[in-house]
Amino acid sequence: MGRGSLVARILGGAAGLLLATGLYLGLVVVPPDAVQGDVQRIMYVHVPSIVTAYIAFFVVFCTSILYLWKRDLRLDAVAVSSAEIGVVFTGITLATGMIWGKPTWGVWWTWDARLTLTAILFTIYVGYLMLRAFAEEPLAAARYGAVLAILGFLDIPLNHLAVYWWRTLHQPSSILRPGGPSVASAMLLPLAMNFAGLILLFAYFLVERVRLERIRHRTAEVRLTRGRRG
Amino acid sequence: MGNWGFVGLAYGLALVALVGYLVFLKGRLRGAGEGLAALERESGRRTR
Amino acid sequence: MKKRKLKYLLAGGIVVAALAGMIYSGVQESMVYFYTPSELVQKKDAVQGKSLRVGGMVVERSIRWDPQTLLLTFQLTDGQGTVFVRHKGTAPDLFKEGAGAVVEGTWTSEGFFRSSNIMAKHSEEYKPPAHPETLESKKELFKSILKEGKP
Amino acid sequence: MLGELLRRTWAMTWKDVTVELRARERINAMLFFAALVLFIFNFALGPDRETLREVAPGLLWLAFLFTGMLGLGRSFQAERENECFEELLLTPGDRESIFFGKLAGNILFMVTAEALILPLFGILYNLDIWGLLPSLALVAFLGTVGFSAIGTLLAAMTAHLRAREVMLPLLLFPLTVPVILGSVRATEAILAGGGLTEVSHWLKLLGGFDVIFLVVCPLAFEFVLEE
Repeated sequence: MGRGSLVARILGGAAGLLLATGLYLGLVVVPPDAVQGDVQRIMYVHVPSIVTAYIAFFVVFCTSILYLWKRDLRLDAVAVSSAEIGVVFTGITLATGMIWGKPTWGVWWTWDARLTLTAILFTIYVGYLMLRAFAEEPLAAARYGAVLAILGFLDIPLNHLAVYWWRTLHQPSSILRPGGPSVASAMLLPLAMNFAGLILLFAYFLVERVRLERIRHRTAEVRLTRGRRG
Repeated sequence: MGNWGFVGLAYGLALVALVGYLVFLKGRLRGAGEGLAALERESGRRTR
Repeated sequence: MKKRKLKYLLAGGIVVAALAGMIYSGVQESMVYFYTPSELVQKKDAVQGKSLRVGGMVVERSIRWDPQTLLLTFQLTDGQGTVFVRHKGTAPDLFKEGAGAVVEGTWTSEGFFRSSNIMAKHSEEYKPPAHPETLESKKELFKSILKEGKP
Repeated sequence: MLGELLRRTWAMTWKDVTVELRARERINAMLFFAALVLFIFNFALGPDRETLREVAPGLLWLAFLFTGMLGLGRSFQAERENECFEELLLTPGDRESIFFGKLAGNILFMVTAEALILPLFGILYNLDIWGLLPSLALVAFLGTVGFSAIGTLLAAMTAHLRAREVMLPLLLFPLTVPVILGSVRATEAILAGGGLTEVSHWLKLLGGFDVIFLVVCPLAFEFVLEE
């Protein structure tokens, strides 16, 4: 049980390779930004990690709906695993964003729309994990978790609307926007590399985390049958 | 702190978080795996 | 079971309709996310005393800062109109002359804008320093900032 | 079908209200807590009326929300303590009526508390809100509906958890940020002298949130309650 499956090892290896290349490109090869200088290199970790976090939470959303429909605990295992990894990536985004904000905006934190939204997202999914930890029986944990995940994901566009009407300071998206990316093409390469690397890393974490959940289910099963017999 | 200081801090934190999570995950996997193995051995003995 | 499916479909429809309605009315409102200085000068009396936002470029050499009273005054312009702004407190680091800024506050009867919040903006453009910053590029930046608030 | 739903909802609400009228545990706790919060704000802020005017909308909503949360936390208390969640489930008909019944009760309690807080706030802090009461009441009601809809769902969910006193606010506040933000901003604009047209986009937003929560929460409730 110590080492992962072949798929997991391939995923992990590929992720490591891509990330190493991406880091080298982003930190050494690519020139610094015209306005911000070298600080802008934080972008190569900040942007891919938030996109990965969003993908993770989308996976939670989909598997939660499927769980309530099919009632297959394997779907729930994917949901809780993906949520945990998503929280890690959101945490990285918040931390790197703060470190990027200090030299450019002059503050570690400001209650700007995007920052606020990301902080809310973080708290919702930390709450999700705590909810599951505090539930007394596994089936209730799965059900409550699924309901909360769906509610939380639907809440994102609502938060978006409310907060954007409130105020916005964060520059608009550089990659996903009409008229193509506004990032110089040389800078897109390390960004893409790190992006692919983090997604593969997410997949690797997910496979391993789901395996952990499977072991836990199996343990509970063995305990149950033993209890019945003895 | 210069520009590179901030870059270093950001990349350092990200690295610590990812590697930390990996170690944490592997630790839990090992613990759960050993627990299950012990349990299965025990219950196997009992049935026999 | 059929009734249940109908229920979900209906619920989904209502949610989508509500979202669409909010976004639609939101788009209308966000057109006035902030006013430009010339607009503000034009409709002076109509907006007096109401809380609103003004966005523009900080006029060169217009910033005055009194550390004793924490009073910050400067001018915002969009090339046509100019607005005097008084702000009590500090401004973000990226706030500087010749850069874009959006201020929140009220237009007073004394003919200046009392700001309660200053927001500095930087653009979403990232590029290597091949082209040194020129007046032209600054104008472009300002245009891109304005575009967001008022299409 | 709608009439039946309304009838069951009414029965559920009536049950909660009569139980409450007999013991008055929940509403007394809420009203005392609300008065206490207003009292404490005074020490936290000092006598400066200028600062007070600026933070008044936020304070008002803090008082509303904390008081409301106190009530929500107890909304499934009776069922949990007397082990009659199962009986609740045996109620014939759709689960929606249970949700709407509980929700109506929660809104009623929270609105009662707000009806005390609002004038008390005006008196204690010398704010001239009397002419603004109708528009403030509208905003308060819209905010309360959205907050209670999610709150009722989460209260049912956390009723069975360990550490439920912590978990309810922890889950409730992040999810209700849109409603809180909308309510506070609208209140702010009204207190600053803006009419209802001034805050119309916040009201539209609040109304939209309310509709969405009122549709989604009862459906989700079904999955929370099943056993």
